[in-house]
Amino acid sequence: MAAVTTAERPTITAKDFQGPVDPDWCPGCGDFGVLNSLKKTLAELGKAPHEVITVSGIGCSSNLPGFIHTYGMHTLHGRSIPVATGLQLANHDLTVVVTGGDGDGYGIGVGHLIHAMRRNVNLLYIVMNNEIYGLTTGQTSPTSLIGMQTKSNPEGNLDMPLNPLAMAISGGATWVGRGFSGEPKQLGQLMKAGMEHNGFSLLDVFSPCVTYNKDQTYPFFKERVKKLEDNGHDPSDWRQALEKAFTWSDEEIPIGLFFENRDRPALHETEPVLRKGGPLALRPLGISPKQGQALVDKLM
Amino acid sequence: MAAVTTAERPTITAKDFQGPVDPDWCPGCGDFGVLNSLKKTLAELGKAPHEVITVSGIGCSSNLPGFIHTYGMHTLHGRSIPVATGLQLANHDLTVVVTGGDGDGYGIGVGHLIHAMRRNVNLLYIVMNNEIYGLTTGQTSPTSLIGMQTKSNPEGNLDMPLNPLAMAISGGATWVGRGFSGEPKQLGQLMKAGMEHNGFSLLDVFSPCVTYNKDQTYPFFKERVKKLEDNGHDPSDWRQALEKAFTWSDEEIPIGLFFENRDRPALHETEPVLRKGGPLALRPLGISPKQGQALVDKLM
Amino acid sequence: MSQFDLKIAIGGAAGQGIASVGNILAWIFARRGLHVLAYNAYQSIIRGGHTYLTIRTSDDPVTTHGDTVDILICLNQDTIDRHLVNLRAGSFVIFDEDKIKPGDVPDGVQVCGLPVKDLAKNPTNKRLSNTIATGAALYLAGFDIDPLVDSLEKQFSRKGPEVVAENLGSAQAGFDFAREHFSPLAGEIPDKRPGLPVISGNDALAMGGAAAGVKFYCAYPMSPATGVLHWMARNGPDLGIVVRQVEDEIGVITMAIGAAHAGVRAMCATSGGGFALMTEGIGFAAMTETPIVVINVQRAGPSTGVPTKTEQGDLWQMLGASQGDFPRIIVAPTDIADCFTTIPEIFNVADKLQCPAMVLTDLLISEGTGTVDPGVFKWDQKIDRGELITTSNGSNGDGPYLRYKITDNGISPRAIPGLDGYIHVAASDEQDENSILISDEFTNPLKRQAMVEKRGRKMASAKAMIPAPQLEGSPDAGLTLLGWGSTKGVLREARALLEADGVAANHLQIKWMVPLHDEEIMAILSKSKKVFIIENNYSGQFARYLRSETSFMADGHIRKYDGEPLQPHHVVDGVKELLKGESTLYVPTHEIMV
Amino acid sequence: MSQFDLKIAIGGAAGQGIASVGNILAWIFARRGLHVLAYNAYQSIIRGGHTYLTIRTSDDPVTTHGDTVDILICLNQDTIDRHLVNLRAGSFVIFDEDKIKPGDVPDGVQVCGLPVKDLAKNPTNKRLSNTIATGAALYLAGFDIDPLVDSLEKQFSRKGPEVVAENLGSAQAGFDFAREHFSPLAGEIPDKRPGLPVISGNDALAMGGAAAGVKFYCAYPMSPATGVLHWMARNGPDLGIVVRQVEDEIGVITMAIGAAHAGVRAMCATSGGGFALMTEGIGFAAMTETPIVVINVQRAGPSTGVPTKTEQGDLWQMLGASQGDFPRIIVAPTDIADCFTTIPEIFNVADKLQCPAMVLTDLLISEGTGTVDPGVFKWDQKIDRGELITTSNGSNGDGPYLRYKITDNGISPRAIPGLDGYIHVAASDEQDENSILISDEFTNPLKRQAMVEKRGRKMASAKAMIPAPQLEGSPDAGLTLLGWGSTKGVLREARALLEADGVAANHLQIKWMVPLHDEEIMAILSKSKKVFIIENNYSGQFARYLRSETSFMADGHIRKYDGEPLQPHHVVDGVKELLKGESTLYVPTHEIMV
Ligand SMILES: Cc1ncc(C[n+]2csc(CCOP(=O)(O)OP(=O)(O)O)c2C)c(N)n1
Ligand SMILES: Cc1ncc(C[n+]2csc(CCOP(=O)(O)OP(=O)(O)O)c2C)c(N)n1
Ligand code: SF4
Ligand code: SF4
Ligand SMILES: [Mg+2]
Ligand SMILES: [Mg+2]
Repeated sequence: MAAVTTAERPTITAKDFQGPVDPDWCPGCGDFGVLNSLKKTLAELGKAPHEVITVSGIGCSSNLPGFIHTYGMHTLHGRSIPVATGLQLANHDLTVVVTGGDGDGYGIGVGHLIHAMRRNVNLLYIVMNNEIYGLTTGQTSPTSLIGMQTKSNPEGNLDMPLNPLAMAISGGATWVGRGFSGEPKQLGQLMKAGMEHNGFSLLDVFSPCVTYNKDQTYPFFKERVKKLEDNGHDPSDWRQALEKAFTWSDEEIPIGLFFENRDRPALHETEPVLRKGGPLALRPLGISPKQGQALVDKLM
Repeated sequence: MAAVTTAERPTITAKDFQGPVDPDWCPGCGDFGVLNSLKKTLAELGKAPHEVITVSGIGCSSNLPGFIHTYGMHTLHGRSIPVATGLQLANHDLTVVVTGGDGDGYGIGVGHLIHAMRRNVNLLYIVMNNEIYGLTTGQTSPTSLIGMQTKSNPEGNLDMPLNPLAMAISGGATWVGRGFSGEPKQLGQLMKAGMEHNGFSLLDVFSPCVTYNKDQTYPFFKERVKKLEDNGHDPSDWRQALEKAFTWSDEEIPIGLFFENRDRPALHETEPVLRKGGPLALRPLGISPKQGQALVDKLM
Repeated sequence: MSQFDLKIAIGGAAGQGIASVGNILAWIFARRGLHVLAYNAYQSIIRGGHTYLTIRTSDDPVTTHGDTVDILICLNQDTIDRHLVNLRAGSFVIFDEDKIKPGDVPDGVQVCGLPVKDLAKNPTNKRLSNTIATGAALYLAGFDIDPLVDSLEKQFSRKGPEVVAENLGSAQAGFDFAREHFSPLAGEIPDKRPGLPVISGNDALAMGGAAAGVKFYCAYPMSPATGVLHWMARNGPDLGIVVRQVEDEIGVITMAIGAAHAGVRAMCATSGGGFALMTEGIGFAAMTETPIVVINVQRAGPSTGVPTKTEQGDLWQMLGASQGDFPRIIVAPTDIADCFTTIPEIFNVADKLQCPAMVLTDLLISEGTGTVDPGVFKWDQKIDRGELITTSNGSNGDGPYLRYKITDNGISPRAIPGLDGYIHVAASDEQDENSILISDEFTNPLKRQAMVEKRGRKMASAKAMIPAPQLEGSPDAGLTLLGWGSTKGVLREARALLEADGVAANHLQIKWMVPLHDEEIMAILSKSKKVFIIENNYSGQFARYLRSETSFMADGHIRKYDGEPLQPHHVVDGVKELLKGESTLYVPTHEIMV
Repeated sequence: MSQFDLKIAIGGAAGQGIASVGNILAWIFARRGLHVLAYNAYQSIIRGGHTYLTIRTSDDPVTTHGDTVDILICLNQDTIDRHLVNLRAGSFVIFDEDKIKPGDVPDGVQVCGLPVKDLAKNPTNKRLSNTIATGAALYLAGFDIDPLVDSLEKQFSRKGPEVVAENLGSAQAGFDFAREHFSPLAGEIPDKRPGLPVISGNDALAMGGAAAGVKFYCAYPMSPATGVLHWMARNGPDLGIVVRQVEDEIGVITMAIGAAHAGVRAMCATSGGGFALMTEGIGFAAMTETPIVVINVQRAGPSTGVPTKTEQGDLWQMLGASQGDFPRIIVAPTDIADCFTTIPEIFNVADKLQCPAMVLTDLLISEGTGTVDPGVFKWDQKIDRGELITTSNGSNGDGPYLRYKITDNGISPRAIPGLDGYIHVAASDEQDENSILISDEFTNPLKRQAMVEKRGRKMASAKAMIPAPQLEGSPDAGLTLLGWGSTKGVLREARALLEADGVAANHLQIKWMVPLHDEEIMAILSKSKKVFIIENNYSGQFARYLRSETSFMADGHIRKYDGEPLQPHHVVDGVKELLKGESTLYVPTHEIMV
């Protein structure tokens, strides 16, 4: 990989991240806003497309890697996080952005998420949370509210919704934010901060499904979201962050940076093999005959 | 199932729950204390052995159903919770007690746990938390502390431990407690309260592995545990509960009932088919020709 | 073959209302007592892309969507660009001439451009163009307008009289325009009233579950199996079926096993990827001897593959699901009606053998929609739960209850939890007759061997529980078309076409895959000079499996793995090609660009 | 067969230090340059129960733990009760006569009760009884005490001189007691110094990984595969191998795939139940064309089964893992040394074919321990990464980079992420050459067909990459013993025993399961009048698979599925029984109660 310093680089714009095909999302889908903000943010950070890899699961939102010009891995439903962990540990020079949906990340994939947060893998995880399963045409998701009627719950959902921010903050994530695709400026700022954070960053994004979710719509959020930064929230205050994570009312649904812990090193900085030396993927293969002989000697 | 009222019953004692074989746990294993308390508690509650089913995953702790005289299901590693959910919904007259280990429940099985708590399935889940994988001879578990040396981490564990109580309290569990197998009286009281609670009860138990965990030993806990009830803790106070869940120091590791919410109905009380009528397993099979014809008519 | 055989195709983008045009037509045909089959070639996209629905109707049962199209309705330019070339002389193409240009028209195809702007009764309602086209199509097909009027009234009545009026007026305008410019397709349309029910394979599976006495259904959404969940969610509460959406497929199967262990009949459905996650659970059900029915609706793999396309690519996954040797049942329903019938059948086998039972179907019949003989829907099914103990005798008379009692046929009486006198533990570990583990302290090779054999013996009685496959056509035809599962219809039609072309053939379709009636099958095949195996996959999964059981090697293979189903002419062409003896494999090329 | 062939068994409860006695003996034998093989029949229990370790040593390579025992060391009453009956005349039984009563002693067995209380140099150290027994055993085996002294000094030196002294004294006391009361086994003990390395199959797999250039190893603990994780965790940091314990097996395989996609060689190991959870990931690797090596160390199933017992029961799980058709490699190493050798071999194949590759081994050889020829450990392995692009050319010269380029051999150059000029997306959905999905908007049956065929073509070159199986013994023997994987040693020894009994046989052992050298195998088998297939499972998984590929039906089968490995006499007895022609299946009974 040629070492190009930022100074020598041609200026990078959002256009450089223009994907090979236009998104096939429904017109008006919240995911467009996320994609646009992501392209802008990467350009702002001066990343070259080949330095970035977007990793996703399966779902409408998880189709994102196909719509952006970066490396990409479009994995299995619910498995983006372990795949991205393997990628990041094998090449910690890459900027790893994981994108997916609420079903993918908080439903089938929630076990991996819990453990990845504990490990503080250095990546930004953007969850396009539309409180519904979009791609499978509208079933209850783990973030669907109680009473919501969907194809899998025509009589209304009975299960308490999962609170991803509270889960992350109490589960040890070192960076936790929430955006809204109807607030692109703040969304971009959050993406930027999340990518700059050294460790696991969870960015939950209200990204309305205009086709299947008739409850949590753009107007629903427009009326309710309040920016944390407008209300003097201190993201280093863990208790306050948790308090805000539980705030959900017709008057206020907070968005912004909830919590940040800058003190914990990322996994690749503590892992014995990775803490010294460059990306694993670029190291020479195999072990030396001397090392090998030492292993055999131990067997005698 | 013959309806026997408690009055007619012969007195039940812990002996009635004596299992067919003696536990093959290592002498001194914390799990003995859990088993004894469980047998006593069931007797105290006047349960007849056939009214109870113990469900487990795989692990030393998960061998418990083989050592107690109740119905039992010894399932797959990490899958006790969904199996128990199916059992409970299919027969909500059964007393369902799930027993397992920290690896089983907080590692491979944590996704199911998160979702079961949201659903408020009526069962008591006892996790014998020894901060280690016992049955597989001593690897790091999700509750192993940072720096702990195990066979899978000879250089010391790098991952932040999972905090099961905080996860449960912030994740919507309606009853959350922690016991210690070295405090059998309180442990019994907690089991009783957990079984009496109508909804999902998570009881984390410090149950030392005397063979593989040389860090979190009996003396380690004996010196540190403090009973919540001795310090005026109010389990209905959600914030205080969370505060206590994060308390872990050489001076205080709290045990007792952390949190309880009596207001939420259990899943079988809201589920449309179950909220009226007896256990599903005892209802007649099939649908009536009239119902069937109505379904066919809809297709014309 | 029947006299009356009409094929209509409708193409457009997702979100343009194609399904609704298809539903109206299907309802009209079915109400007249005609048989209908519809197949939708769609994409994993909510709006846009290309969707192509084929609907075929006849007075004879329709078993495939056929080879040709009589009337093509194009809702966008893309459709006409893709499909016009495949039309043959005498057929019609219908489209909105204000928006769509037909380009080169094959000889003899009648071009029916509709001046939609002029014909639409309300210019702001874009969907009226579909109604106009439907009216025109109906005229061209030789129908009168009345059933369309009924259908539109039914469909739009809750939207108010204005909407009804503008739809009726537009339908009439389309109908009249066609009448003024064209003469309809020749031939009398039979009237076979009363009507027939129309259903999808997924709905039939779900209804079969209701008939079988399923009381617990749980699932995680996955195309093309989601329809079963939707039916269950809609109807479960009324029918006393608990329906739960679970967090993943591992949770699904283990929850279903828990419910089954408690004594209810439990079912779940998924597709290949979800089934992969369930495989550990299949072994768990086998070891605890819990009867459970799992449906795998196959789609084109590997991995996420092509989620909206069909394939028969999961047979080996089902054969090999989970570690170790254990009894399992695998059945592949052969058409939509059979989806219903199979479920009560397999539940009885599963209950009697106390083992996991799997239904292997595919997108073709699960998402296909068609009429079925109403007699198929039997609600007084024989429910045989085998040796199930559901009432307590206070305490078990003859000594201690042995859950895994070693018996001659391998079947041990199964008591549900909650009964006095039958306490036992069901474990995923190897256990003794009395359900004490022999994996830990009490390992014992002799007991272990006995338990493996006990479970294995259950399969000995399995074959007698299910019917052997039956040959269709003359045993002396000399050539056998051999298929399995969903391809029954296409092979049946291909055989008829071949015979019309002077190629004699008979046809054997396998439904019960495990156990396989190897002897009966070999007795049939040994009478044929040539056997061709036709399947919807790349590697010949059935051919390989059949060979593993019988050593049988077919003389030729027709395999298709492009995501689209086999059409009759693919088989006919393949058979003729293979008969030349130059190769043993024929892979048809799908001509329709969907 | 060799002159010197000594078999010692040690039995007791878990936690009594059996492994440590075994290790001392193995070290002593190996240091003398003798070959050693040890097999531990243990239970899934940390303390208590019954553990029975067999250790065999010879100047010839030892490939099975044999049929008989020369010296039985009993650490508890249970052991003598179980195993004394199986001793034959001339053998010794050693035990603490203060605690253990021998009961009925078979004729000719020499009873060596040790007065441990008197002989122990420190009455509070309970483990000294093991040391005393080891001393006695060594005398009876015909060794002198020196190597035991060395070994004990080495083992106890860090516990201080007192512990060393009491161990040495006790060992000497045991040795002397035996000398005073018994004459040792006859025969000269060869001296073949320098010594040989002793290793378990699991450690050999891990070391093979290091030699192959594995840089990322992740796993979830599962018996009997955990040893690989432990070796990696111990040695990884020094060798530059990142080792991660993951939350479950789904995380394991997907994490390994992520790392492999980034460009490192990644490996993981599990057992059947964990592999079941990995199957969806296998298909994902296939679709993204990511090379990955997954080891399945089989144990007795189904389900949790008997975690500490061996079986060859997962072949069909591996064959059928994941939905759809795709290229896969499956290899079954044939002995401990082969565990090492196989890993670099299969990584080269996986890298060249860009597909999932699976190693199918079992508890027998993975947890078995033995000496191997030190020449096996090659550290200058040829590492062939196939068409892998790891450096950037700034921008890809000849047009856009096509990750899934359609080529004649199906192999498309693979660029690792991070390179300028090679941007692409690897998807689990079906994709076009340029990695744009054809599962959504751009579905296209022709492209789909082409991609399936492209992947499928990779298998065409696979066979040439791996060696065909070789027959051992005379091609004209008339009888072939056919086995696969771990049973090589026992079949080899059985063949020798049969020949000694006048039954001529040759032996074919299959290592590479997929692809299978069907033609080469059939060429060999067609020369035999009779072929018997021997495997460690109930249903004849290999026999069925071989038949699916070749139509071949063996003349007889020997199958064992009680959790314990086949012993040579089981095969010998089975062959003789089958040769009578009265039945085609022989199931040996395991005589040793472990
Ligand atoms: C193992 C498995 N199970 C189920 C599916 C089907 N599936 C695809 S996407 C999806 C849910 C999508 O919901 P979400 O993650 O919220 O994404 P959205 O479409 O709403 O953006 C499901 C269930 C699958 N692909 N794989
Ligand atoms: C799918 C699967 N993976 C791995 C295992 C192996 N395994 C058995 S128990 C266990 C961990 C036990 O740890 P824990 O749950 O904490 O129980 P403990 O033994 O400590 O009581 C593991 C990894 C398994 N049985 N199944
Ligand atoms: S279905 Fe919903 S989530 Fe999917 S693309 Fe359409 S609007 Fe977006
Ligand atoms: S290994 Fe640990 S957890 Fe298991 S029985 Fe022994 S002490 Fe208990
Ligand atoms: Mg969603
Ligand atoms: Mg544990």
